[in-house]
Amino acid sequence: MTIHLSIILFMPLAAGVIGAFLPGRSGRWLVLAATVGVLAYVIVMLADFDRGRAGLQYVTNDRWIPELGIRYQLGVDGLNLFMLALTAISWVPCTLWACFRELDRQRLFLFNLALAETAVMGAFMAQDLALFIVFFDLMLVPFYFLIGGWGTGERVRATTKFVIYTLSGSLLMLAGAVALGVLATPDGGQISFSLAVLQERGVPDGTQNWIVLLFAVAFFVKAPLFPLHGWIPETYRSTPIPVLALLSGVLSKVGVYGFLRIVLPVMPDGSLHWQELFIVIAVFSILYGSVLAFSQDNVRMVVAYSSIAQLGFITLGIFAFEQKGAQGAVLQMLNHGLVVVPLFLIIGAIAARARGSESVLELGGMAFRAPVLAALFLLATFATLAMPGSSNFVGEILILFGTFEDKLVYGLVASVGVILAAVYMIRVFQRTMHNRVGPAVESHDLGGLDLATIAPLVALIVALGVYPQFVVSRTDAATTAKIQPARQAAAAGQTAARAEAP
Amino acid sequence: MWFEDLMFFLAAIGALAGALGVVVLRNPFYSVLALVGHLIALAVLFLLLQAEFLAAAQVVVYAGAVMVLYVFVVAYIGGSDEPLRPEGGAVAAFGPIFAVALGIELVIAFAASGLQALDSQGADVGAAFGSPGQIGSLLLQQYLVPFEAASYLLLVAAVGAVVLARRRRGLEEEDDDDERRREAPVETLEVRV
Amino acid sequence: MDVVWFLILSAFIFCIGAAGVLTRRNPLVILLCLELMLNAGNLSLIAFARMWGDGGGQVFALIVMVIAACEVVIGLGIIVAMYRARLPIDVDEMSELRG
Amino acid sequence: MSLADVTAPVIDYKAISPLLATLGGSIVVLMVGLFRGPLVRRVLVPALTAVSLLTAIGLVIWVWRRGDIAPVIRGSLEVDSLALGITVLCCVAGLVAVALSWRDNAVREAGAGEYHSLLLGSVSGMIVLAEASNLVTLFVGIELLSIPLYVLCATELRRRTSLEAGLKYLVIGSVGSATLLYGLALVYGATGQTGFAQISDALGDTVPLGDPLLLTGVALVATGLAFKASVAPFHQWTPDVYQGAPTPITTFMAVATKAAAFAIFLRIFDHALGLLQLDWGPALSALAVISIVIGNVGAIPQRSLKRMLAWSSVAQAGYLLTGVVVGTRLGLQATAFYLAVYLIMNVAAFAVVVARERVSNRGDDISALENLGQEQPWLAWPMTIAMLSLAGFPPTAGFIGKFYLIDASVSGDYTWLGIAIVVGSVISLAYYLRVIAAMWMGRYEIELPTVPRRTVKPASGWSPEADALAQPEVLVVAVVFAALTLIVGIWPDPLFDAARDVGTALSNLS
Amino acid sequence: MSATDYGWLILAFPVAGLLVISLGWRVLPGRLPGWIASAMIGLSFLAGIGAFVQIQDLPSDERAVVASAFTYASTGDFKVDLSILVDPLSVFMCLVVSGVSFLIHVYSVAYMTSDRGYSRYFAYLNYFVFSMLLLVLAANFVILIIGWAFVGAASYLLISFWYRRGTATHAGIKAFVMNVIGDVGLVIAAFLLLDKTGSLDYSGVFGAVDHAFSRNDTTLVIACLLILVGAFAKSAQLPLHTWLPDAMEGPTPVSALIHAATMVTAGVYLIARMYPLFEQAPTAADISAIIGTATLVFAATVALVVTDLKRVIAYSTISQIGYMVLGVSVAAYGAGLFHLMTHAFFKALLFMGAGSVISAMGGVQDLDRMGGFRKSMPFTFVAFLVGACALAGLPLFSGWFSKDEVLAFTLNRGGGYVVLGIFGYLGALLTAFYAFRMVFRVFFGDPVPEARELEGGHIAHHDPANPMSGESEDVDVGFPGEEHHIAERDWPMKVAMGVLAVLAVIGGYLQVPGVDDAVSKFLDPTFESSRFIDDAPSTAAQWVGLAMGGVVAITGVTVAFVAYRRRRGVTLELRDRFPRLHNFLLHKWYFDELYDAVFVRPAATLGKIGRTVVEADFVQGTIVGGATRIVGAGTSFARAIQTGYVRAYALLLLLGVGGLALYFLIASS
Repeated sequence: MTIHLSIILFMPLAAGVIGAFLPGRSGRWLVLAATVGVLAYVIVMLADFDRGRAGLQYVTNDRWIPELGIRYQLGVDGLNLFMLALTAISWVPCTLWACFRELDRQRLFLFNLALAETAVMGAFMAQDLALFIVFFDLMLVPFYFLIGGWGTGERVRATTKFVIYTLSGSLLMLAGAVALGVLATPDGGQISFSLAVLQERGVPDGTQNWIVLLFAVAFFVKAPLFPLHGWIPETYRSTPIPVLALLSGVLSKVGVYGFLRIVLPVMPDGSLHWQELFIVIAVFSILYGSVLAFSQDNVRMVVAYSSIAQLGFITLGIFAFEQKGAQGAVLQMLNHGLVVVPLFLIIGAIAARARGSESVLELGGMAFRAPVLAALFLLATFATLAMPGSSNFVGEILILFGTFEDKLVYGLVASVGVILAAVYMIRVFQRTMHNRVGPAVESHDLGGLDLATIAPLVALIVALGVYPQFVVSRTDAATTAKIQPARQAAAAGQTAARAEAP
Repeated sequence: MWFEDLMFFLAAIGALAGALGVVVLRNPFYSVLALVGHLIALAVLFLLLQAEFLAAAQVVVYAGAVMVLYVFVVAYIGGSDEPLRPEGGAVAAFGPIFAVALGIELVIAFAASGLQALDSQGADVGAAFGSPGQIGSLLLQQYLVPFEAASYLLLVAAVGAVVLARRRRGLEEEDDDDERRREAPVETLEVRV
Repeated sequence: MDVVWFLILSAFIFCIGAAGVLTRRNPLVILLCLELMLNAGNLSLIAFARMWGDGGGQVFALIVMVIAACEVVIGLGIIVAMYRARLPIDVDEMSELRG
Repeated sequence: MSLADVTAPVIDYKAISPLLATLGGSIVVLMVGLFRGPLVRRVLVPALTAVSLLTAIGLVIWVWRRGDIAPVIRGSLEVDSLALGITVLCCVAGLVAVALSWRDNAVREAGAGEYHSLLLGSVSGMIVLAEASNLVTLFVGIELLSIPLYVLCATELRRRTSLEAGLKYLVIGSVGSATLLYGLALVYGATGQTGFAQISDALGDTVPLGDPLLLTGVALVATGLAFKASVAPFHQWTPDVYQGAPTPITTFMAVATKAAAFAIFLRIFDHALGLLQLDWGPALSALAVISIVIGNVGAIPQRSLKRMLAWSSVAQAGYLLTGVVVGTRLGLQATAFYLAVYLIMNVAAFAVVVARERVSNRGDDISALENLGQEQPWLAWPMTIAMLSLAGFPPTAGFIGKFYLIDASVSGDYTWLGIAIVVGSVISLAYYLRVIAAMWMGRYEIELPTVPRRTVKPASGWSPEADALAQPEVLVVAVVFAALTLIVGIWPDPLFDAARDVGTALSNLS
Repeated sequence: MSATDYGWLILAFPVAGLLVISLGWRVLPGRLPGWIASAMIGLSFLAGIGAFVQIQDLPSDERAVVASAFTYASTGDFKVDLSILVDPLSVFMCLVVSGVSFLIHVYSVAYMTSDRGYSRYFAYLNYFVFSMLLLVLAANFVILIIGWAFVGAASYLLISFWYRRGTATHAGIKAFVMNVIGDVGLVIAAFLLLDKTGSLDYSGVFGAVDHAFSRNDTTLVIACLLILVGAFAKSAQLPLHTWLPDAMEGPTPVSALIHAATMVTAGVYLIARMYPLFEQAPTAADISAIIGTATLVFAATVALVVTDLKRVIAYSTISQIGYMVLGVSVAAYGAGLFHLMTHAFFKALLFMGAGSVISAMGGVQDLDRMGGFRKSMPFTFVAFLVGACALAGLPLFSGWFSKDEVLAFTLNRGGGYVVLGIFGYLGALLTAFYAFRMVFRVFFGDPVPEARELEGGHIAHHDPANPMSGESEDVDVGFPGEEHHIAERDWPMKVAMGVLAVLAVIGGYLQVPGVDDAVSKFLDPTFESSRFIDDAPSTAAQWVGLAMGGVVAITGVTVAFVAYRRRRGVTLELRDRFPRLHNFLLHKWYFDELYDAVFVRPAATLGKIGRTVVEADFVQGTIVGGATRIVGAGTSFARAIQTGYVRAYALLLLLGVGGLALYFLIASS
């Protein structure tokens, strides 16, 4: 059967727009329905997906702006299949949250949420570099409104900082992308940004180097990795919980995804040229994120910095230029999303039981009155610290194995991060759920809505932990294909070095 | 030949003197007169360059009509000496220096130019050169559009002058609340937003 | 007399006019200085016309005269309007808009 | 020599018909304006103005031709697709100005007839400038463009700042045109020609390419034009004049003047002086970078929206200049395209400013927009879209425009200019986003100003209590142009076709 | 049903129990959860028997059957199935684990009665048993690591079971982190093996060892050492032992089950399981043997002075595991595992006895406050005494056979191993001493008030307090609940203790030198490819060893008797005479302090530095702030020149002209 990606892509937006004009509160049902519909459609796609093929499936390819060589080109392969799934899955609980909370300007909130889903989906589906950038930037708009409009504290400052940071990255990427497209165009040829075309045209090594750097800035900011994470603290503090869940769970993946989708295949030599640097950045981010994570008192910030570390792992896996590593990275993208979303929703629930406080100094002892909450939190915690038996563990072990292959030392340093993760995550769990009852706490167990939003995600985590091969089998082929050019480049480099040696 | 050179130097000195006069004389009225002198000197130079028609136009239109307008305005608003004030003093101080620098640059440009023609009397041209006839034919043929446009521009300028200077109901009456108008331009009734 | 001398003269006039614009605060005088600058342009135009033996320059100069007149008219109009509005006839006083 | 040998030149009336439409229109309007009376003032005159502008646009479409065509009237005018395209832009700007000024004080101060005829006069000047193909026409065009604007800026005679704006514009503008004139003189002197075509032929032939006389002339000309396009460091008049002038006029100036100025920029530098690109390329690119930086950093601290937009227009001029610098056909197209985009998004923004400043007691201060999102979404959304577009977010026209410009600069081996555009856009976020925040995100951290509560005199015919719907024409302008911003952002093909047609002008380009 | 089917069943029952209890925790009444859990473990034990029978039927060279459920994860050369390996070793472990667990479940049914976290407790307990069984049944490294981490998690959850106690949660996090360190060690080891042998399955790896690695190949040694890190972290061997004493925060049955009988012995199992690697890398094996010996002596010395009853037993556990590690490291696999089994019996027994004493004391664990429980708790006394005898290795008790067989094997290797053996006997001496130190101090002497009350039939507690921190107990989370029953009075506890006591006595006769050696025989198929399969000590030698062991044990007991019954206070004199030594031992050789100084504090400081210096100053200050400052400077400049004076504007304009003209002039020349 044929899946029409455009339907998936624009269903939420359409619902959001119409919902914004529907009278009263009836609009929210429409938006919710659309989100669920997208999820359903994605599940159908998962079932229908041909796992063996490395190439694109369900391709849509129409002319959009011929003058600039931009095509409306969508496609799915193992690389983005589960990113789409992650998006569809994560949006449902967050929309649910928004639908049943008393929000002012709820319709606007939902509209932004829907727009965001469309944008993120688009970024993951796009097979045309320019189109990717379009959606990449479009993502910022709804999040700008969501954070600034419904956030807490210094929300305007935070959201402005967030947008400026991210856009400075992505505009540099825009420049890089245009340069890529122009320089790749042969004399007399029509300029094109289609990734396939770019990959087959290629650009000279020297040029690749700085273009890769431009892309890397954009993706590192988005991820975020040290030292480009400056927007993290304020933004995470002021973002409303469901938005934060999406921001950290889904958006952060777009960056690292970009590496696998664009940078490695199209500019292998450039990637190779910076491999060492990026690996160092990744490793440092792992350690830095972990260390800061356990020196934080605010629960959100712990998760915030932990995700810096997690994204560090993913980047490490990608730039190990090794199949296991890349595979692990892809798996880990999904896993991290799946654990972070429930984690933040749980943090929301915790704050709701502690007069809004999120500081471990005021929390504690919730487990007794809220055993279910504690249990769900416990599972999420274990998954986050990549305890063996969780799918995160498979992801991390693959990443580490991939790194050990060529970059043993970096791998060993990175594995310290695993231990630190255990420290800060368990610490958070204890300081909130265990120990004496905190001064701010008025604990009671989860209500139906919270349960409905959190429990399915946790169940999913467990299921994946039992059978990660479900993901791996579908992503394997595509991932291998994507890192092939980089591996060849690396191999060529080594042979060259060997040739020089004697 | 010597006569032309003599004329040039005299006219040049006159022009420069007039120009300087415009700038340095404190009383605007004198400045205007200085400019008239300057214009006449220029007319002489035009003659030396065989632009008879322009020389005539310069004297009649410019030194005549336009300057008269000036004089009227000066008389109307009463040209008063201006005392020196601190603000913008720096500009007043450095301004001339930069202006001179600019002039030097221009002179260098002329001097360094490779065009031989610069150091000549100019191309040998017939007596008709610069005659009303020639100007006229150029205006009517090659430069028809600029000519028409310029004439239209005159109309526009006239309209503009009317708009700006027309006595308007309401200005004089409201003289008393000038002060208020300074910070609060227009006002009648309160508006809630 | 060589053309270049006329040009150099025009350059001087031009920068004198410029200096005037920079030094004087009375808008009337500033207008006069602008006239100077335009006239400098005219002189050079005519000189070049002579140099190339081409009438275009003279026509140009003629039209510039017209334009100069227009500018003067508008300038004087604004000055009169200022006077009517009881505003000081001083460009430095007219500096409310800034920053 | 007698009149007998004077043969009247052949005039291609079809080609110049748009120009004639506006010229005639201005005369007619002036005459009609002489009849006083509310009907004439409020209805007839604006209607006639609109008609003549619409006619001009219609005629342009009738005349529209791709490719380079023979100059009409002995090479004074070049009615090619570039000129025609710019003509359309200027006419649209004029229409917008008419709509926005409908209730404006300025009209009543100046008298409807005079006001509108001056407006049309300025439009005609722009058309002449865009079509100019010799130095004389160029200079006349510029003056014909400017002089009415000097007057229009000053028309709110009861407002001191309006007069100040007029005076400043006049003085600086005259200095600029004097400089331009001197430059033109030098170019003429160096080449002995007034026609652009002849000048480009003369380069390297009668005068060596590197001749200081010629190059100094080029420098002065560049200055004069850069001044009109408000390119830094010749930008300083822009904020003051934009702020002081009546807002409809500001709108008109902001979009139309730039269009015309860049038209002539392209014509003179990429066509007449194309051979000197190696010399002026670096200079102009330096100017471009300076404008991008200065314009953006200057806009950040502004509270007055008009002033903020003025500064941002300086930055935009910098972006546009990159299209000129590269001196390629792609650059020409990108510049034309961005001019159109620039018009669309700025008009949307200015319309909202007009609407707010008439009812808000905070004038055009940013706090006048506070909570607009809840109170008047129909004004808030256009402003939001305009700001996003100016900042270069997809899916708005601004994004496509910047993309096109970067594309042009990269293909023209000026990649670093592309980077400059990018950096500029990043800086610009600081002030564009603040506007959006003011409208949607409550009073958080947009500390309210201490500007004295100003009392507003409502333009005749509507109650100050009424909301935006009290000024439907402004609302329509805002919404329409905001919609255009989005449409162009999503489906830019038509505009690209137009740009490609424009690109067929200036045959010498590669 | 084949052996592997039973294997799956062994795993299935605990999972079922876990699910039933954790999903039905609201509805299950009274003690039902406990009984369900116990039943599940019992069934699992029966399944173990089934597997045992099945595997005995197979020919001895096919007694290793692998069954795979599905592909767990497979990419490139990383191929992992969810597969179990059923062979004598794993079956043996299964039987020990499920058997002891069953008894302890039964014990807990009564012991935990009054606890509010009743269901949670049994859910955790089942989860633990499942993890432990998964660990021993795993057929490849990844599944092994999963089970490995699961037991760690279970132990964490049970240590901090009374989570309102700060001490308990602290101990929990300590244990968890230590275990994670072990996991990481295993992961890296697994990579090294995969890299060289191209497989993660035991069969693949062991099959390839001989040709993939030369003898003592560096990589292999490193891999083995990493495995040892995992093993030692789990088995609380030096230097990763510090978590175990703190782990005594957990409920006593938990200490008995996890921290004495089963989990902590996983390291021993691991080394035994990996014997092909260790025999190919003898260096690693020797290191392991040395560490084992060191640990057993070290722990024994500490156990001499510690006054906390449970901690004494904990250190004795550490010490006993030292023996096992020594055994399996010197290729005495049968002996090591035999000791593992007997130790499981008597150590669980000791903990249960201690548990009932402690509960009688109302949670107090301090030896100094105990005494004279002999009369008030005769049953406990007997049980504890049996356990102590076994621990001390008094002749004819199980400990005697197993421990001394290990030592006999060690001596038999000759060479340097003799030294290890001698240290082993020294440890045995100390063991006997502190074992009876407990007995004498707890059960003999004048009854303390609690004991008297007990004799008076009083069975309830005082208001409870956390004996560690002294903070008043939060009875929400149960222990020790007001109406908490004391061991003596509740039959499930008696049953469990009784059975274990019997086992502690007779367990040893499974393996009497010269008479029979059931355990070794049964295990032999697993170790048949071992190099040392044949050079077991002669029966005579073994008996000599046993004799020596007996003598040593009796000596130790006598000394204890003298010290604590005859000449009271001699210990105090000793303490006063060697205060430094006493302190040194009392502070457990200062390991905690050392780690605190070396790891914990630096990490904290690092965090502070990161937060203040790097984050605040560099990221926010330099990067963000720098950019903003630059823009700000530009802004103020643009404003500064925007003076509003038209003449200034003209000036700038002319400046621009001048500059431009200058540029062009230069360009022209």
